[in-house]
Amino acid sequence: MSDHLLEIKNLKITVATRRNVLNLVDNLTLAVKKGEILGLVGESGAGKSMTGSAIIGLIEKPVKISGGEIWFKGKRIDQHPDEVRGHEISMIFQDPMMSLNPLWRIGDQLIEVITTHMNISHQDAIKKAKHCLVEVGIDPSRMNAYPHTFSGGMRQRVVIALALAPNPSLVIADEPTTALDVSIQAQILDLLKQICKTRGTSIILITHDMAVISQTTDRVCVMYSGRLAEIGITKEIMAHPQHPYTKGLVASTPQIDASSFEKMLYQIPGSMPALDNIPSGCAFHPRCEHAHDKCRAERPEVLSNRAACWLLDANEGQ
Amino acid sequence: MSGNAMIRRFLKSDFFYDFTHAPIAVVSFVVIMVIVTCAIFAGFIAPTNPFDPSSLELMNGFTPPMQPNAFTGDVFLMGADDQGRDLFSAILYGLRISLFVGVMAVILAMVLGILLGLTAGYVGGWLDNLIMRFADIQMTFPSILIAMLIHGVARGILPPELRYEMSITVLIVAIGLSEWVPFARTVRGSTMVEKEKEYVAAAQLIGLNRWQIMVRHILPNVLSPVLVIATITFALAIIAEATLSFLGVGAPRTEPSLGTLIRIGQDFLFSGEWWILLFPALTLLALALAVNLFGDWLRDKLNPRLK
Amino acid sequence: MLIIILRRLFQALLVLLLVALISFLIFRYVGNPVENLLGQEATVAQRAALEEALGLNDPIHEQYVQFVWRAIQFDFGNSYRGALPVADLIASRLPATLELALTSAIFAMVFGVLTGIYTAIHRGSFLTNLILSTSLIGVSLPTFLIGVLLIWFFSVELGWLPSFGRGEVVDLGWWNTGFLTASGLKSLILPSITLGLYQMTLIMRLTRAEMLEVMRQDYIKLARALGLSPRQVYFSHAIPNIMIPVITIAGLQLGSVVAFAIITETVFQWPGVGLLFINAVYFVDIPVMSAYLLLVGFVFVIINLIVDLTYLAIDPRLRDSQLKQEQ
Amino acid sequence: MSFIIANHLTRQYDLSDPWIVRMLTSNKRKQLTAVDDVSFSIDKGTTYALVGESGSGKSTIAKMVVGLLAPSAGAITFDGKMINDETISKADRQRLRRRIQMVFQSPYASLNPRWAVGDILKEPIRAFGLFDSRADQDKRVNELLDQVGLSARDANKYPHEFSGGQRQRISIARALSSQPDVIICDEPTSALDVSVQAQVLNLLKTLQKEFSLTYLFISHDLAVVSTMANKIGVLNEGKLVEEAVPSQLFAKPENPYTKMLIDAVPDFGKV
Repeated sequence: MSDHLLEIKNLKITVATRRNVLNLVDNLTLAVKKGEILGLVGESGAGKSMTGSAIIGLIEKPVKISGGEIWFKGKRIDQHPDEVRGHEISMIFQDPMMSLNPLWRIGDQLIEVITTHMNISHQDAIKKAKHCLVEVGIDPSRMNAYPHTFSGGMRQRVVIALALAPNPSLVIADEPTTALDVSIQAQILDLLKQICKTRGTSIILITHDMAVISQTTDRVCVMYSGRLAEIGITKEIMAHPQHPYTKGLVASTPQIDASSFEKMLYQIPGSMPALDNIPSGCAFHPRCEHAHDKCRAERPEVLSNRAACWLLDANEGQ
Repeated sequence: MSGNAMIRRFLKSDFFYDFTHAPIAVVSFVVIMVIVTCAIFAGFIAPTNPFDPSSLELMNGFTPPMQPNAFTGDVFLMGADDQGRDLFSAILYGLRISLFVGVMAVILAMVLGILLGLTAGYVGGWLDNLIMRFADIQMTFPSILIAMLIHGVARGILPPELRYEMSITVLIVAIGLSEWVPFARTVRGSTMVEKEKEYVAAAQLIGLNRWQIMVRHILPNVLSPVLVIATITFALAIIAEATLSFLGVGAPRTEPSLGTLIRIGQDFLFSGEWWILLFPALTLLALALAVNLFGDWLRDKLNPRLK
Repeated sequence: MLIIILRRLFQALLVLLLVALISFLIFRYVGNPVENLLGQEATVAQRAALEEALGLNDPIHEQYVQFVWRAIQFDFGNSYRGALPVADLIASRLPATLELALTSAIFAMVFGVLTGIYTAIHRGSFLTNLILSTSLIGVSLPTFLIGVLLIWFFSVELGWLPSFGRGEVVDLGWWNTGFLTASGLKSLILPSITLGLYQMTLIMRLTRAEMLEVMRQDYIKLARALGLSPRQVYFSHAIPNIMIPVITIAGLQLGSVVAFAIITETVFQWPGVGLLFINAVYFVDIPVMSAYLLLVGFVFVIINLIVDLTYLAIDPRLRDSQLKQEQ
Repeated sequence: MSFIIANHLTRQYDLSDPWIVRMLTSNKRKQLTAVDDVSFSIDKGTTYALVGESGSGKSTIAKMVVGLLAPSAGAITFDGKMINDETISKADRQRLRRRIQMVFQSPYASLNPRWAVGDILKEPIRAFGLFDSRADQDKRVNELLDQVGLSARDANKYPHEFSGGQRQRISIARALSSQPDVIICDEPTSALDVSVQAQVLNLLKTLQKEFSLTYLFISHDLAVVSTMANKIGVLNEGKLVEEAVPSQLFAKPENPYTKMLIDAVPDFGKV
């Protein structure tokens, strides 16, 4: 187990509304290895961002972690996230236009983060800050510039530099390219891959885009209605998805394909269940064409270390 | 939709659920209702008619609450003022005037504010600039000053014999005109947000004109903040009425509003007749506080971000 | 940056001219200067002569220009009562109002911002709820009633503080101040609290709302995700970002303190311009009313200019005139 | 035969400072050209897609085609008639409007939250005077709901009771309610989840066949466009840099910008 940097065991995140308690994340178990990019993919309401916030301890009332454990480098951190936040685990967010304090020079924002987490002199902090900017591809002479003078893509680079400054071993990237144009998205994803490779930093990439996942991540975890649907090596999952939901996701993602406009896209019927109305048994069963009685009655476990689906059970039995 | 269905819908709504589960909201709502009912039925509840000079017995002047008067033996629940007027009755009748002025002033401010705000926000351009610059300037002058100015101007224009008769109308106009700005600003702000939304573009696509879009599509969507402001402005208007009456430019002494009663009471506070000030003041506080609490709850409810 | 300042100055000028127009219209049409100056027994010829002398027969826009020109030279005509020059009346009473307004403005600003930030940071705590509910009682009581109650408690019952007037005043020639004597300072306490309380509540609520709004921003989320301490998050990231809206509204509120002083001055018999105005309204003394209006407009414009300059100091985005093109 | 022709379409925005500031600083007038001399034509019953990143001017073109925005220069012809013609009569303009409708990007902002779905769908029917009696209007609403895969009961519900995908269906039903010939689809699925996106795209295709609709499809997503369009125009900073049928565009992009755009699209095949 030593190659596991982060382990989440049976994580449960709930929010109490006035009428009932909703499960945002329900019994999620997964692990992140050292130096890998793990994709967390799912549609809106799948609980992927919540999971990210839970790891870094940014869950706020009325949402709370009501069960499970989070272990980081052999230490349990769900009770004391402050000890690792920023220093060991860092996070970047979706909208780079809003992520930087508009009143501060970017250099000062970097230096603040560096001096907070590292016991070094101001001079060294400046050096370190410049180094970080170079690493993300920004001219260090722009240390004294204010955020509003940067474009969206450049701001996301600054945010990445901020996250990397204290040399964390895990960065959680929550939809880091969703607000950006495709051409910029490609650059930012390349930057993340490069950081993972050169620094050995593990990255959790949260996204709704299967294509981004397939191009960027080593392993992927597919979530549905706050639950784990399927987890495994990205290439294998893309080529041979086991869970019907993953299959549907892969098949319904449009591809550049000159001939495809003659055909209909594959479509998953229905829509994601509302949080206060999650179906019994497997949450996906009303939208699944293979669903049988057991799917309606019992919640599937993760089978073959891969997918939470009773169909796998049937396949194994054969 | 039929009225019944609307009511059922309302009873099932989150809004109603939250209301019944917020003790402060319920209590303040009940307090407002009780006060309003008392004011409306003052004629049945009040033991005397305080506006009728012939019913006043000067001997009853300064009778403390719940103590028989030394000369006449009359007992007053809340005491009597210098004229021998029953304070309890005076407060009930005074409430009527205060509430009437408050409601009418809010309606005036609201209509004016919605009209100007909607136009400024939707039409934009120089009209928007003109309206909002004017609002900016007016905002700098506290509403009391504006109201006094309007009052002063009205006194200058109206012939002296009409001043007295028109005093309530002048109060309403003065307070109403001084409180339209918050309505206009809010409505303009929401209108500018709403008009960029695509349902407005969809309405333009089917050839609706400006006014149809403003009234049918945008107006219903900018009303909920107006409700909050109306509530808070109502409290402000009652306080403004009291203040103006206190300053001597409001309701006349013969038909006193709450503010006039407090003004009378202030003269006697330092000589020991505390009840003449205290009871009207407490009534005013209870009413304004209840309205403010309800408005506060309403704001949190309709704008959950500010919780 | 220069452009912004110039533009602001230009707007300020427009505002002043507009206020001047309103006060001119009141001056010209509401009162009847001739009747007021001559009384009702004057002959037609006398009236005509005075109308001519006052320029009342000139075209209206020329009269307006004349009015503005005289106002620039601090000539607001004579008060109908006592026939003293309005400018002298106001000048003799302005120090009292300005000292009162300044004291209560500082009081309102300091306590308003502090409690606003406190109640936003410690959401739901006992003290927060106490402050918030007390403030609601504060806005539900008319200012004059608060003044009356303060007098009753601190002056009548306890006898600690004077109940009216400015106390001893030191005359500095062009200014008379109550700041320099013990009785002057003591006299300031109750009126300043009375005047500042309402503004304080408004500033507190605004600060709190802005603070809560800023705390929802992504850059605060990022600052927390980067492991900065709550102290750093609040003081170096959140609070600077609420300063612009807070200064804007606070500035406007403080501007209105001068005008709001009317009520407080009445309650405490404070010899300022507010009391002058109140009496002007009673006696329909139009020149005083219109001059007072101009004065309040002028204070507003000055405060607005200061507020705008503070923006530039706080927000780098506004210092860059290129910004607008980018967004 | 070209159904819609856009001829040298240009749209400029005036970003100049007010004149007084220009006088003081001797700055020149500034113009932002959002759409720069764009020409294209769409055949009846086909889908023409405009692709571009943010700021490419694609939404501005959409607005000009439906007549929400007037071009600074150039013209749009629809079925032989000029759109944005100031001289045409009110009745003619209304007739034109009926034939060109639009589906918007945001499933949340495009439906008036205070209106029941039935009323939302009836508004165009009434505005264009399509059915006079209430009964006929109700019947038409049910028919529309059925066409987009919703049920007749949904007419009494309000937009907030629907999911994003369902709202987009309502939006499509509203566009269909005036029986148009052309529908402008402005990023109709970019706010939707993938699984729902597929449903909406398929629905658009089905409806196109059924009613021989002509689509102008605006999108930033080349992958989505490739599944929808007969012809694709690539926009960059207001200019139409390349126009081709999909097979040609994806196989042999000629313009370097197009090439860069295609390369940047993440793709399962490139793992």
